Amino acid sequence: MVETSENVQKIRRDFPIFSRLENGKRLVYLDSAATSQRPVQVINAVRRFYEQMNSNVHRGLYEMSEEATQAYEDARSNIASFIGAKPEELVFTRNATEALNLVAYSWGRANVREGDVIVTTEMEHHSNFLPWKLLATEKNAKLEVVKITDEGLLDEDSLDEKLKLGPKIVAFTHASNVLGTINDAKGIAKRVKDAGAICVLDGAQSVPHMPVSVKEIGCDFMAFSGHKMLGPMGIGGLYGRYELLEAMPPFLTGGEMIKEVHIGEVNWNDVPYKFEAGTPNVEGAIGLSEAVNYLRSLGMDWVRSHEKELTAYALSLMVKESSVQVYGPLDVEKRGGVISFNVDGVHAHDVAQILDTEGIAIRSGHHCAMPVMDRYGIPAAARASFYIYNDKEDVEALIKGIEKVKRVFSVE
Amino acid sequence: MVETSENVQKIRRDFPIFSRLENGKRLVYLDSAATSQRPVQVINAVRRFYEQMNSNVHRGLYEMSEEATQAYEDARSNIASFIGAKPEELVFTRNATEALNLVAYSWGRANVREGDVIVTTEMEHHSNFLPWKLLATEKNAKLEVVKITDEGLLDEDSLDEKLKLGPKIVAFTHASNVLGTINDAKGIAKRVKDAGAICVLDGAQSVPHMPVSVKEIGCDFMAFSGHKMLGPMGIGGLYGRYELLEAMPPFLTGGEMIKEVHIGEVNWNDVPYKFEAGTPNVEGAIGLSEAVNYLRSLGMDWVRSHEKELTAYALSLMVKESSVQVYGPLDVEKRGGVISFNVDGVHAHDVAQILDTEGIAIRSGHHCAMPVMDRYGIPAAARASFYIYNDKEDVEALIKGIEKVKRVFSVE
Amino acid sequence: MSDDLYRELILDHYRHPSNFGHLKAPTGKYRDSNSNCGDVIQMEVRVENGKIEDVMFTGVGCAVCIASASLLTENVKGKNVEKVLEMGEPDVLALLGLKSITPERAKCAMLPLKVLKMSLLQEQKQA
Amino acid sequence: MSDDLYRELILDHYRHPSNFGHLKAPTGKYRDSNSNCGDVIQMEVRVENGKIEDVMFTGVGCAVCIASASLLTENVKGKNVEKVLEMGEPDVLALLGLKSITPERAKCAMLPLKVLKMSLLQEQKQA
Ligand SMILES: Cc1ncc(COP(=O)(O)O)c(C=O)c1O
Ligand SMILES: Cc1ncc(COP(=O)(O)O)c(C=O)c1O
Repeated sequence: MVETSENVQKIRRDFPIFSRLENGKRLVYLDSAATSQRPVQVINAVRRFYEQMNSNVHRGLYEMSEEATQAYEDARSNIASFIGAKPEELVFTRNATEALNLVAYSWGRANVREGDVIVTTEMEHHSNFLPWKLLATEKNAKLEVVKITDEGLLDEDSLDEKLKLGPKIVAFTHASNVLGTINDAKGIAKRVKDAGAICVLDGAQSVPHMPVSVKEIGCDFMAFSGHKMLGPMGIGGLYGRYELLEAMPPFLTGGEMIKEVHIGEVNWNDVPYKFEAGTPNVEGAIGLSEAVNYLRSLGMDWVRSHEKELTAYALSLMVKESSVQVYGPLDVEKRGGVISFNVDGVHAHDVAQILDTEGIAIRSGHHCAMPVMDRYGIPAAARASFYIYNDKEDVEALIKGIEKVKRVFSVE
Repeated sequence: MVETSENVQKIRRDFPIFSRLENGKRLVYLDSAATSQRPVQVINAVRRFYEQMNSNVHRGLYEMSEEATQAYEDARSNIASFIGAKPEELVFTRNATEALNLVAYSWGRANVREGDVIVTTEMEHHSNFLPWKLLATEKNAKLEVVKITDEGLLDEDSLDEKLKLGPKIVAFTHASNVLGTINDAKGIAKRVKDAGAICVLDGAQSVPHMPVSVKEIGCDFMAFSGHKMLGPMGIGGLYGRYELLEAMPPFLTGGEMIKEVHIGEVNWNDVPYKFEAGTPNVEGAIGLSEAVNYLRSLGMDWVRSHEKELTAYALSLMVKESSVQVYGPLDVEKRGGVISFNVDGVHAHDVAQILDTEGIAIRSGHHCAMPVMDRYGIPAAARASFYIYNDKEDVEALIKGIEKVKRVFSVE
Repeated sequence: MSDDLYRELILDHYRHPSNFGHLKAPTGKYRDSNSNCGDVIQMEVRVENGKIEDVMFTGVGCAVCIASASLLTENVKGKNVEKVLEMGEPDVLALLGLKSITPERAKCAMLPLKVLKMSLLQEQKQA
Repeated sequence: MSDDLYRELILDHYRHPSNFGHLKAPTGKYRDSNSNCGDVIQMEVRVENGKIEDVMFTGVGCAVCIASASLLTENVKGKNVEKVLEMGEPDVLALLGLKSITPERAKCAMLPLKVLKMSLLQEQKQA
């Protein structure tokens, strides 16, 4: 306990944002599921790039451009190894959303035919729902949606039923950004593969928070975002199994992604460059690589267990409040550090706004997951989410903030 | 003359990169057409964002997130006004390449039919060529390519001929990244509109270097990249005429770009958010806005005239060398500060490599414009390009470097 | 500022909104939502001779949004359509008794007026 | 380092490459290019009994690329196919008389070996 808090104090010193006051109070940042904060190591890595070797990659023969290219490719290798992939299996994208769209556009358009089945789940972020919905509409394919249980777990029977339809693609999230639910990615991936489908994993909420290896999981594609894992905005990644990437048509076209273009004829570049059209976000990749180093130095096992501890503590306090509804599983083995809740008779916006007056930053709304909201029949929820720089004091501040909400709205 | 050089000295002090030594020599950076350098003002704006208000936009009610949202939207207004557009007509993209692909995927897929004609030119960067080629292939439409003259200008007769075919789309570059040619965007746009086509302008090489107003030009779409105009990598923009953006289907789908998603039904968000799926590159937009402020403080008229002066000086020296072939128009009224050349019997790589030993950074290769290379029957060219931080000394260093190339390869 | 938002006026109208429900014979009707927040408002109006004879709303939203809808419907009853189409953020803030509002919360406060205007425009189109 | 690249050996082979041209009856043939630089190399080989009987190349490229192709074709004539398939960057650098090379230039230097190997593999597939 004490040990943890000292660790967190040490970590916080690496994050300049925590010297900011929020509404005149110490910043209690409980919105890392939306975007994380950046440590000084990442900020400096980006600045160093600007100041020392800023130049375009892959095309320059001068020293500085060679350095930039090297740094960019080193970043790729480093980030790839962090998720258990080979460098050539990691395509840099803007964010998880673009990564998922890439799969839907490139693999999807090339492989899905009329009448085919695409499976996603009720638990998905819009980014892992809409690309499949559009693909299905365009191809006259069927979109099937796996149900979730009242507890907030994927419904096993519903999954089985959908797999029996012989789907082409099954897309599901590793960890839910609303319910916190952590799905058994490895187990599901195996069932998906056995059913003969391509398995697409949304790792946006898992890669930042626990050890994740695509090789171990056995998925075909995985998307993630840098800004949720201490990295810069504007950079994310798509893991794709090499054979699949090889066989796929390109998505965006332009500079960098071709070998030869003549007016009549085009030869695409090798994987992964085939999917990186135009000048990439080099500084973003370098910043994300530094973020990965930071996480590695903490150890992803520590990250997971630290968040588990905070989540357990928060849940134990929140379930005591009869006027507070908490969504998602209560067992911390099955969930990550994302807690969505509502206070009876108070809209989530108002919860967030009142917490802000106490310096506590949480999110409210539908969290880009309206199907989940529909499932629970609520228009919105407040959401607190934890990361490496949070501690029990933050949890206690949250609970006190909720008391204030109840006072203002005279909730019993 | 002297005035200019003092200006440049002052400008250079804002760019930390110029304290770098390249191969032990003062860095002579002549590769801004690939990517520009960043002034300390931009670097600091990005760092300030990280340190003071880093949070996700549009979804947070707490103070910091409101600040980030405000800064992001202020950046949009500022950059939009810089190109003569309204804020809601500016979609943030990763780069010019993504912007052009967005038009080809969204407007193109919705409007181009079998047998339609799409026009582009021999002068284009692959980013303004391949998206149209793919669209044409997919839709069984015809891709027609406007020729260029030996001098490196768009061939007026060829353009007329293509316009007579009644094209749906005409895509052309404002300024060539190989030949330096500046096209009369306004005049061509008028002819394109008169022919009933949609006019797509590639502003990647014009927006950084001269005053550009989409309203004045009258194009329907324009693409540009932040990293070529003192801004960060990973951020660029698409201008689109409001009515067109309104009517277009979305391109990438996911968070931020919808109003409501239920399993059966989706309502898209308003323009421009409809086209910005997922977490945007907020810090990139803020950095680019600062870059725009920097350019504005110099004045785009000054930027253009400064580069004109350098280009005229460089051309006057280079045409004297009989063993040096320069491509593109020689009249500086018709061209920007990009000079592609070859030294007889020496491959462009070797030119670049030898210049690097003198601390001079130029680019060599096909510059992602292979059709231009084909047009002149050359496999590659060396390219020097100027920007605000270059001066006559840099031009002289280039000429001296070329002398060394000739010595090493014993060129007469 | 934020604490201001939760004064009695707003809380009262949130807990007990006026004109909440449906109209018998609306001449115009419109529904819209705020992206990224889940506020949804529907307005139903009955216009006669260019005057708002009656107006009711339904929806879900935060205190600011619901209070704004409640106060707005009270305010516009009997008003000329033209007058209502001219209303803007200052008018809504005045109704709510607020001096200023942050951009995100402004979206909540302004949704009812936006939807009301659309319902009036629809009404006119049909007429 | 860069100045090293332009020593006489490389410049000589660039100006007067060996084995430049086409083979009469190639058993294997392959062409590839470096993205983003414009180097193109085509190799034509005649393999008999697992041995490279003859090899010629055509293409355009920088001094390093052309010299590498020239020195490589000289070196592999008469060699066993297996031996050639085992060659790598150190072998090419040794042929060029270079101790090290930057990654971008390595692509130029290695293109001929890459293309040669592909022409051999193609040969084997057909056999
Ligand atoms: C004329 C032109 N168009 C488009 C592009 C593509 O820009 P980006 O790589 O930033 O997408 C470039 C950049 O090289 C260019 O010069
Ligand atoms: C589960 C999940 N998937 C996908 C995304 C999309 O991430 P991004 O906005 O970075 O593309 C998010 C982010 O909110 C998420 O939580």
